[in-house]
Amino acid sequence: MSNEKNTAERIRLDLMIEVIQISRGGSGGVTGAKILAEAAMYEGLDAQAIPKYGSERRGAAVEAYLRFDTKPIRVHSPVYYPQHALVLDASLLDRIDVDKVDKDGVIIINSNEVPESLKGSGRTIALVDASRISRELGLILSGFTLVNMTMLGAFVKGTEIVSLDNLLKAIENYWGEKRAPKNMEAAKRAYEETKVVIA
Amino acid sequence: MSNEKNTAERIRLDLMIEVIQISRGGSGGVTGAKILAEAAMYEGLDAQAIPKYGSERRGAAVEAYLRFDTKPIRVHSPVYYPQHALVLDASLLDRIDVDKVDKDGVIIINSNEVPESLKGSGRTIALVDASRISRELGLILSGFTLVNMTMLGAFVKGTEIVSLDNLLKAIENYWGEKRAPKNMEAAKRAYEETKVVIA
Amino acid sequence: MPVTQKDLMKTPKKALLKGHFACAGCGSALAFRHAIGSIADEVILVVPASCASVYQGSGKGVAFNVPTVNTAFAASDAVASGISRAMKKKGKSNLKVVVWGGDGSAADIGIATEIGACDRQENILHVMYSNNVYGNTGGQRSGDTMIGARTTTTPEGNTTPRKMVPFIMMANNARYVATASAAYLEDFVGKFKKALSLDGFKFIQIDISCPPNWRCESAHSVKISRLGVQTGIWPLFEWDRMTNNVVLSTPSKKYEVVENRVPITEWTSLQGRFRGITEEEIKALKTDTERQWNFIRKFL
Amino acid sequence: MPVTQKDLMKTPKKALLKGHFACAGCGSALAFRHAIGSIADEVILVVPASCASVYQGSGKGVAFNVPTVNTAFAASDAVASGISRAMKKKGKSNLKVVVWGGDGSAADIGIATEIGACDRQENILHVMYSNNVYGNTGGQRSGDTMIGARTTTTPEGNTTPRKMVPFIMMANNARYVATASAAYLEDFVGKFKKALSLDGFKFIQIDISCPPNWRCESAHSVKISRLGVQTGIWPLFEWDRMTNNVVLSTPSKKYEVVENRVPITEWTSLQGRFRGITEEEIKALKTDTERQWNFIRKFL
Amino acid sequence: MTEGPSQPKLYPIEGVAGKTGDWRTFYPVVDSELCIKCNICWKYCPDNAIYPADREKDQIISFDYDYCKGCGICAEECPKDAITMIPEGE
Amino acid sequence: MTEGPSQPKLYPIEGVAGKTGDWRTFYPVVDSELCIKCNICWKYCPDNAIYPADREKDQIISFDYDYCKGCGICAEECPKDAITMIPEGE
Amino acid sequence: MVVKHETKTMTGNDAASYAALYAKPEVIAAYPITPQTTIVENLSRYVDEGKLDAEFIIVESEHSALAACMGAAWSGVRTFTATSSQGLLYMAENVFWTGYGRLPIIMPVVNRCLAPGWNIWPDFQDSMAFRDAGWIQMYTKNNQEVFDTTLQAFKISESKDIALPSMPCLDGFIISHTSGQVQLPTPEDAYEFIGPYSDPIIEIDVDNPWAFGAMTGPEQYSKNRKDLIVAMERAKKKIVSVHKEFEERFGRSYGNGLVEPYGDDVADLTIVSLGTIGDETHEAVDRLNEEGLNVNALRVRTFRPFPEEDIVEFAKENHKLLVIDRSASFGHAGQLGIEVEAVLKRNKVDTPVIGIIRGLGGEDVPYTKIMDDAKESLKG
Amino acid sequence: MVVKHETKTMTGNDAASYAALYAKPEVIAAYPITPQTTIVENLSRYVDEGKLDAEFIIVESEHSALAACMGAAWSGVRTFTATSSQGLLYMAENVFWTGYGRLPIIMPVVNRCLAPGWNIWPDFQDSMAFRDAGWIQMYTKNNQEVFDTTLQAFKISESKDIALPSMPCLDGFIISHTSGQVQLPTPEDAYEFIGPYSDPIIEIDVDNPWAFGAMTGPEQYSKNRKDLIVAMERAKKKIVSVHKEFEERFGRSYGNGLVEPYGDDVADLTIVSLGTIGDETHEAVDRLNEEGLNVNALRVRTFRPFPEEDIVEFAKENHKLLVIDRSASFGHAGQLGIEVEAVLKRNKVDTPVIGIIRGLGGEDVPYTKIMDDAKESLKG
Ligand SMILES: Cc1ncc(C[n+]2csc(CCOP(=O)(O)OP(=O)(O)O)c2C)c(N)n1
Ligand SMILES: Cc1ncc(C[n+]2csc(CCOP(=O)(O)OP(=O)(O)O)c2C)c(N)n1
Ligand code: SF4
Ligand code: SF4
Ligand code: SF4
Ligand code: SF4
Ligand code: SF4
Ligand code: SF4
Ligand SMILES: [Mg+2]
Ligand SMILES: [Mg+2]
Repeated sequence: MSNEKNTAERIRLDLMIEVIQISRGGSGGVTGAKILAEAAMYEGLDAQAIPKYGSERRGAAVEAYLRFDTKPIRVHSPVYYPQHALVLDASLLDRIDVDKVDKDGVIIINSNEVPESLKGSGRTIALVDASRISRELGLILSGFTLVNMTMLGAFVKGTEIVSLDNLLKAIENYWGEKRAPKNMEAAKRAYEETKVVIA
Repeated sequence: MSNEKNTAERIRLDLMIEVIQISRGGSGGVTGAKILAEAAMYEGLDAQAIPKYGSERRGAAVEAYLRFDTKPIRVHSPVYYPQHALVLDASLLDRIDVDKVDKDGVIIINSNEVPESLKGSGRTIALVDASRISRELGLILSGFTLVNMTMLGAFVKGTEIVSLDNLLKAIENYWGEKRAPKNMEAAKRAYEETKVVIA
Repeated sequence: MPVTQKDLMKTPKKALLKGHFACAGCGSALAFRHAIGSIADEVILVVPASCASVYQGSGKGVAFNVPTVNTAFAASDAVASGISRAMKKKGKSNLKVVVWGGDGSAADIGIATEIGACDRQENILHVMYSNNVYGNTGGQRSGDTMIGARTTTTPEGNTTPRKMVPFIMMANNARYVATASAAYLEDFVGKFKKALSLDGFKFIQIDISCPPNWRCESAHSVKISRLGVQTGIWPLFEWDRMTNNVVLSTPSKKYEVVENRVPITEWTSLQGRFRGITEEEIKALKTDTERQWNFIRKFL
Repeated sequence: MPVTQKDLMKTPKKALLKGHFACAGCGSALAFRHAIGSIADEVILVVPASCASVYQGSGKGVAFNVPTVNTAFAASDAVASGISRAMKKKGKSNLKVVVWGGDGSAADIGIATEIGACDRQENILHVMYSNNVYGNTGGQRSGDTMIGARTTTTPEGNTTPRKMVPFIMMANNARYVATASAAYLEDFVGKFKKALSLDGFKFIQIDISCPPNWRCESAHSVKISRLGVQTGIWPLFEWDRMTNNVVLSTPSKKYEVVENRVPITEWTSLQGRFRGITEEEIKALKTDTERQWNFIRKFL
Repeated sequence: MTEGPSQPKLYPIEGVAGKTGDWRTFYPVVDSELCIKCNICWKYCPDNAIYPADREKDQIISFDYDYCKGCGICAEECPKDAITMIPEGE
Repeated sequence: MTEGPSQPKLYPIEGVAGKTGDWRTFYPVVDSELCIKCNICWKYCPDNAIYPADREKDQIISFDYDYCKGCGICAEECPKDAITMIPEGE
Repeated sequence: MVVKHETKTMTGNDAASYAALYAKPEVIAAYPITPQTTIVENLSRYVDEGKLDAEFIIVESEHSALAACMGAAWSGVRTFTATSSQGLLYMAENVFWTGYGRLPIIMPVVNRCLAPGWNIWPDFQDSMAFRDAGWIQMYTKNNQEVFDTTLQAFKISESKDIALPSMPCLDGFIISHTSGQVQLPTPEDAYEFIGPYSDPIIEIDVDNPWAFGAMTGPEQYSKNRKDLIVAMERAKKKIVSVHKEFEERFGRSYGNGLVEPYGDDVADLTIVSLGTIGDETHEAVDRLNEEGLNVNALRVRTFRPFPEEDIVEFAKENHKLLVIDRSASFGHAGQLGIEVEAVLKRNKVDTPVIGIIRGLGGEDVPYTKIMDDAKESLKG
Repeated sequence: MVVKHETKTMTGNDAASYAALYAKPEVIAAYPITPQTTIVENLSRYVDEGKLDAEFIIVESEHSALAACMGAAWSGVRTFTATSSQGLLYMAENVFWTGYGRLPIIMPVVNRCLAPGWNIWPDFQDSMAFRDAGWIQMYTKNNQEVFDTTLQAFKISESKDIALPSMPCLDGFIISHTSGQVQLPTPEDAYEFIGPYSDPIIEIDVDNPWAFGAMTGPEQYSKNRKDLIVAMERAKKKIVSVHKEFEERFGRSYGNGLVEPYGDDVADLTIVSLGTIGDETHEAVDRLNEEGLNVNALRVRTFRPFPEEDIVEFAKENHKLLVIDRSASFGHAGQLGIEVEAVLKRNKVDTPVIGIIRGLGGEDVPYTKIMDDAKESLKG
C-alpha cells in the first residue's frame, strides 16, 4: 500500500497510478473524477473513479479517488498512498495528508500561488486559478462556481496521464452538444494556464 | 403405528391408548377433547388432545385425537390407528375409517341405535342419545345442540379410561361455577344412559 | 345504471362455485357471488390473506371460477397494480383488476399499500368486505371494529372508533368511493359496476355480517346487515372525485335524520359480540356513528 | 396560546447543537431548532430514516440534544407508541413523545403504522416535515410530491397530486391536525405546543424548503416557503376532532380567495425543480391546489 | 417445450369443500302455496343453493340440498314465510 | 454491576459535522447602522449561528463564523437589508 | 429447594402465555396470526381482566408489534410479543434491529411454514430465516418445555452481559394447539426466579440524552457486531447456568440447556434434530433399541448460539449422525445438517453425517418414519 | 461469433441498469434506497425519455415494489426491480413468495449492511439473510460482471425448467458507485442473447382460470418444495451452460459461472471469497506469489445454488482453505465458511478450512489485509 515506486517509474513499469481528489459537496467533483476515468479509457487505460460517500452536504469536503492502469484494475479500496493529489478548492488542502502523497507526484491546486503550507516543500505543484476561469465562463450554479471541469484541464497538464484531446472528448461526451462547449473551453483554458512549479 | 396390542392388553402393559374423535365445527368437540385430557391428568395419566386444524367451519366435520399414557407422551403425530372412536354426530361415522379402529376398542356414538354400517360387525358400541339429553338440558347455542360435554360422559362409560368423578372435576374446572352444573349434569346423565352393546 | 334483481340473474358465468368453504350464512360469500358474478368473464381477482383466501377452497381445487392470485396480507393493491400495468402493456386493459379482501388488509396492515396504489391512480378496484374483525384468525379486533364490540382481543369491549377507510380514501383523492351492505345487493352491484366503468383507483367498502364472529344466528345474517343501515350505524353513500360530493344511497337516505333510525339495540341484541354492552358503550357507539354522519354531511 | 418571536427565544435548552449535518439553508433543521427547542427538557424523539437521521450527526456524536431513537423507515409511530405506553407505565406521562420525520415515512412507507397509532389514539405527536421528496436518498418522488415537480424518478415532471396526509389524518379521526410552514415559525411552534397539550394522536405537517432538492438558492429557503403560503399552494390550518372544523391560520386567511394569491410562477420560478414546467402542468397544479382548498372548505 | 415448475396452482371445481349439504343441521323446505316466485330467497343464498323460480314456466324455487348449508337466510328473508327450516333427520 | 452491551449510541456534542463554517463560500456581515435589532435573522438561521441582538444592552446581532454555513437566509430575510453576503477570502 | 407446583392441562400456546403472565412484562404488543393467535388472545384477556398489569398494544401489523416492543425496550421496561411465519417475515427489519440493537425482547415464534400456497402447518422455515439476526433461538419439544424455555428466556436475555433477544420456537399446532400437562410453579416462584427487570440494558433518560442508531461508521459498526459475536459466545454459558439454576429450583431439565442427549452415550447412529421431531425421536430410539439396533439421539435445543462444542463432543463418541431438518436452505441443504457438518469438519471429527429433510409444510413425521430413516442410515 | 462491443465508463449501478434496459422488461417497480438509488433513477429516466417502453411503477415501499413485480410476473411479462439492505428486509415476505412461487423476477441487490446504527456501506448481511428463499444468488466482482450477470440472469431465471428468481449481488459503493470500464454489446445482440419472454412460466388467463397460492395441504406443499430443491440442482447446470453460451457470444467468462478459480491449480493455501473481496484476492494472490508463497484463490460467484461439486473438486487438490466472509450468522460463524466446511465434510475432503469474517459495516478489506490473513493462515 505504500509508495513502492515513484510516479515516473510506475509509468515506465506499467504500474498503477492512484490519485486523491478533494472538493466541496455540490461542486461536481465526483462528476469530474468520472469524466477523468472516461478520458483514461480513451487513452487505452483501465481506470476507476471512486467517490467516498458519507453524509456529504453542499460545501462540505468530499474525497474521491482515481486509479489508472494498463492492466485491469482489481483493487477496490480507497486510495491511501496516492501518486497525485487534485485539490479543487485551495482551502481544502489541509484536509488531505500531503505526507502520504508520493514525493515525486504532482499536487494540482485551484490557486494562483503555492499555498503557505507547501512552500519550500520541494513538491511539484500545478497551479491554476480555476475559479476565475469558471466564473469568466459563467460556470456558476446557484451561486456556486463550478471548477470541476476546469480543474480537469489542470490535472491533465500537471500529470500527463491522459491527453487533452481525450479529456475533451470525455467532457463532450458527458455534457452533450449543448452544454459541452463551455466546459471544454474551461478545461482547455485551464490546461493552457496551468503553471507547474517546484514549491 | 398399527395395532400391535389390543386395548385390554395395552392397559395391562401400560401402553398408550389412542382415540379418534369426530365432530362438527362449532359443536365444541375440541373443547371436549381438552377436558378429557384434563380428566386423565387427574387420573394420574399423561394425556394429549390434538385438534386437527384445517379450514373447519361450523357444521363441517372436524377430527381430534386423544392419547393417554402412564408415561410421558413423546409422540406428536395424529392418531392413525386408534383404540377407540368417539363420534359426536352419528352422521359423521362414515368420515372415519372404522377398519383402522382397534377391533377390541369401543366406538362411542351419539345415537339411539347401532348404525346400519356397523350392524353385525361384532364391534363394541357405546350408544347414547346425547342430542336429546343436551336439548333437554338446554345446551343449545345459536340453534346448535352442544353435545360435547354430554358425549364425554358416554366416553367415560364406554372406555373407563378415566373415572366419572375426574371427568366431572375437569368439566367443573373448565366451565366455572356458573356454567358448570348444566354441563356436569349432561355428562352424568349420558354416563348413566349409555348402553354398551356388541353390534 | 341502477341494477335490479333481474340484472343479478344475468351473469356471464358463476363466479363462486357451489360447495365453497365459507361458513353458513357468510355475507362475504354472498356479496362475492353477485359482484364478481356480474363480471365473471373479464375479471382478475387479487385476494389478500382473509376469509376469502380460505373460502375459495383448498386441496382439490377452488370455488372461485375466475383468475385469482392470493397475496401476502399487505401486498394486494401492489400486486393488483402490477397486474393492471402488465395488462395495459399487453393491450388487455379491458380486463378488470379487483382486490377482494377483508378489513384487516384494507384498514390495517395493507393500508399503506392501498393508499400508495390510490395515490398512483392505478386502474383497480378495491372491495373491502368488512366483518369488523379478523375473521380468518378467529375474531380479533381490527381497525374497523366498532366501539363496544367484544372480540377475542377486546374481550371487555372495544373502545376505539371505526377507522372509516372510505373517508380516508376520499381524503386520499380516490377516483370513486362507496359504501355498501350485503342486505342491499342491487345497490352494491350497481356501485361495483359503476366503479369498474371508471378509470383510476376505486374503493368500495361493503359491510357483511359474519355469523361466527358476530356470534349471531346464520339466518339473521342479512337481517343484521339491513339493520346496520336502518340504525344508521352504516351509512350507504357514493363519493366521486369529480364532484367532491357525497350522494347518499337510496337505502340510507331516510336515516340521515336521527329520528328515523331504528334503535341501535335492535341491531346489537341480535349479536353475541354485543352481549354485555353497557349504556356508556352504546352512547359512545352512537356518538361515533354521529361523527361519521357529520363527516359525510360535510360533503353532501 | 399564540407564540411570539420572544417566546421562541425562551427555550429550556438548545435542542439542535451547532455544527450539525443539515445542508446550508435547510428548512427542516430550522423548524427543528425552534419546535423541539421549545420543549427540549421533556421530549423524547423518534426519528425514522430521513434527512433528520442524517443531519443529527454521526461518528463522534449527535447534534440532537434530546433523547433520540432512530427507527426503521416505517416503524416510528409504533416505536413511539411503545415508548409512550412504557412511560405511562412508569408514571412519566409528562414526557412528550414526538416523531420527527419526513414525507417519505409519513406519506408513504410508514402511513399504515401512523394510521394505526392514530386509530389507537396513542398519545404522541407526529411532525411530518415535508420537502415533497425523498431528500436523503437524493430526491426521488414521494407521495407528497406535487404535480409538475421534477424529481430524479419523475425527470419529466410528476403527474400525480399530493397525498395530503393532513386530510387523511382528519378522516382518520386524529385528535388534532395542523399544517405549518417554516416561514411562519411562531405559528408552527404555537401549533406544536398546542398539539402537545392535548391527549391522543396529533399530526402536524410542516412544509420546509430544501435547497438541494428544490434546486434553489439556499438564501431563498424561507422566501420560497413563504411564497408557498402566499400562492395558496400550501394552506395553513388547524382541525380539531372536538369541533370537526377547520380554522384557517392567520397567514393563510387571505389566500382562501384565489384573487388574493400571489401568482404561482413567482414560487415556481425560484426553484430548479420546476424548470421546464409546462402551461398544462401549471394548470394541473392549480387545479389540484383548488381541490385541496375545496376539501378544506368543506370543514370551514 | 419444457414443462413449467411445480407451483401452488388450483383449478375451479364444484364442491371443493365436499358436499357442503353435510354441514346442515336444518334444511329448508318451500311451501309452493305460499311462494310468489319473487326469488328473494335465491338472491340472498350465500351458497347459490337455490334454483330460482321462473314465473313464465310457473316454476317455483327449489333447493340444491347437496350444497345448501342450512343457514336459514332464505327462510328468514322470504317475504311470504314460504320457507321453513326443518331439523335434519326429521 | 455488569457493563452493558456495545450498542450504536451517541451523545450530544457541538460540532458533530466539524466546524461547519468551512462549508461556506459566502459569509454574512451585518451593518450596525442599519440593524434595528429585530432578531428576524436570528430566528431564521437554520444553524443557530447568530447571537441575537439585545435591545436592552443595545447590542446588535453577531455571527458564529465557526458554524455559519453561509446560506444567506439571514441576509435575505433581514427587513432592513442590514446583512450582506461576502465571498469567502474577500 | 422445594417449590410448589401445580399441573394443568393446557396447549403449548397457553404455556407460553403463562410464562409471559408470570414474568409480568409491562408492555406487550402483538398481532394475530395462526397458529400464534391464542397467545395474543390470552394476553389480551389477562390484561382486560386485570390479571396482568401491562399496557397491551393492539397494533396493525407485525412490523409495528415488534417496533412497539422496541420502543418499550428502549424505555427500559420488560416487554413481550409473539408471532409466526408471515408475521415474522413482515417484521423482518425490526427482527434484525432488535438483535443488532441488543434489545432483550422475548418473542415466541410458533413455527409455521411460509407461503405460497397458504399453509398453516408447521415447519421451521420461518425462524430459520432469522438465524443471522442476533437472536437466541431455542426449539422446544413439548408444552412443558415451552413454559420453561420462555421463562428462562427472560432471565437470559435481560442479563446485561448478554443483552440479546430470545425467540423460543414451538411447532405450530403440534405444540401450540395440542393440550398436554404442564407443571406450573407458583407465579411468585416463577417471578422470583427471573427477578424484576430493574437494571435495564438501556433506558431513555431526558436528563442524559443519547441518540440510538444514528449514522455509524465502519469502525463503530464492526465493533458493535464483534461484541455481538462475543455476547453469543457468552450466551452459551449463560443458557447453561440459567438452565441449571432452573433445574435446581424447579426440578426440570433438558440436557444441559443447549443439547439434550438421549439413550446410550455411544451408538452406531445418533439422530440429531430440533423441536417435536426431537421428542418423537426419543420414541423411535427406544423402539429401535428394542429391536436391537444401537441408536441414540441428540436434540439440539439451542440453535443460536450454536452449541458447537456439545455437538462435537457427542459426535466424537458416536459412529454416525443422522440429522433431520424440518426446513431447507433451498439451493443447498437443511440448515441444521449444514451446520452440524461444518462443526464436525472444523473440529476434525470423522463421524459421518447424513442429512435429510422431513416434515416440510406440516408433513407428519411419526416415529415410524424416523425409525425407517434410521434403519436406512444404518445401512448406508 | 463476432459481436460489436462498445466500452463505456460507468458505475456498477449503471451497468445493472444497462442490462435491464437491454432486456426490455415490460414492468418495473422499485423503491429508492442508498446505494441502489441510481438504478431506480436510471430506469425512471429511460422510461420517461422513451428509451425503454415499460410501465414504471413508483411504489410507496419495497414490499410493494416486489409485489407489483409479482403481479406483472403472474401476468406473464418480463419484470425487474432492485433493492438493498433495509429495503430487502422490508420486502422479506414477498422475497420468499417470489422464490417459493417460482416467479422469474430479476432483482439486483446492492449489498449494504443492516441497521442499527444506520450505515450505508457494504457487507453481505442483507442478501445472505435470504439464502433460504429460493432465489439464485450471484455475487459479482466488478462493474463488468454486474452487467454480464444481470443479463445472464434473465436467461437463466426465465427458462421454464428453472423458473427461479435471480438476485445478482453487487457490493454497495465499491461497485455500485465506482466508475470503471464496461464492455457493452449492442442492445440488439444483448436482447437476442436472452430472447423475448414469449413462453411465460405462468400467465393469468381469463379463459382458463386458476387460483395461485390458495390453501395448500402438506402433500402438495412439500411437493412444490421438493421440486424447488430439484430446480436448484438443475439451475447449477443452467448457469454453467448460459455462462458458456455468453462466453461464446461475447467473449467474457468468470470461471465456469459457478466458481472462478485463480492462480495455480494446486497451492498451499486457497483463498475462498465472494464479491469484490474475490477480485481484491486476485491482487493478493499475485503479490503473495511474487513473494514466493504458494497461494491461489477460488471466488464463489454463485452462492445459490451452492456449487458443492466445484468447491469440493477444487478443495481436494489444495492444501488449506482460507474462507473470507463479509457477513456473519451471529451465534455461529460466517455463512460461506460454514457451507464450505459442510460440503468438504460431506464429501470427506480433509483439506483444513479456516474461516474469518472481514469487512463488516463497510470496513475496508484491501489486498494487503488479505495478504496478512493469508500469511497468518499459512502459518497456523
Ligand atoms: C403478515 C401477516 N400477518 C398476519 C397474518 C394472519 N392473518 C391472516 S388473515 C388475517 C385476518 C384477516 O382479517 P380480515 O382482513 O378482516 O379478513 P377476514 O378474515 O375477516 O375475512 C390475519 C391476521 C398473515 N397472513 N400475514
Ligand atoms: C425500508 C427502507 N427503504 C428505503 C430506505 C431508504 N431511505 C432512507 S431515507 C429515505 C427517504 C426519506 O425521505 P423523507 O421521509 O421524505 O425524508 P427526507 O429525506 O426528505 O428528509 C429513503 C428512501 C430505508 N432506509 N428503509
Ligand atoms: S368467518 Fe365470517 S367472513 Fe369468514 S367465512 Fe365465516 S362468515 Fe364469512
Ligand atoms: S436535503 Fe433538504 S431536507 Fe435534507 S438536510 Fe438538505 S436541505 Fe435539509
Ligand atoms: S323468497 Fe319466498 S316467496 Fe320469494 S321465491 Fe323464495 S320462497 Fe318464494
Ligand atoms: S338455508 Fe341457506 S344455504 Fe340453504 S338454500 Fe337457504 S339460504 Fe341457501
Ligand atoms: S434581521 Fe436585520 S435588522 Fe433584524 S436583527 Fe437581524 S440584522 Fe438586524
Ligand atoms: S448565513 Fe445562514 S447559517 Fe450563516 S448566519 Fe446567516 S442564516 Fe445562519
Ligand atoms: Mg374481517
Ligand atoms: Mg422528504
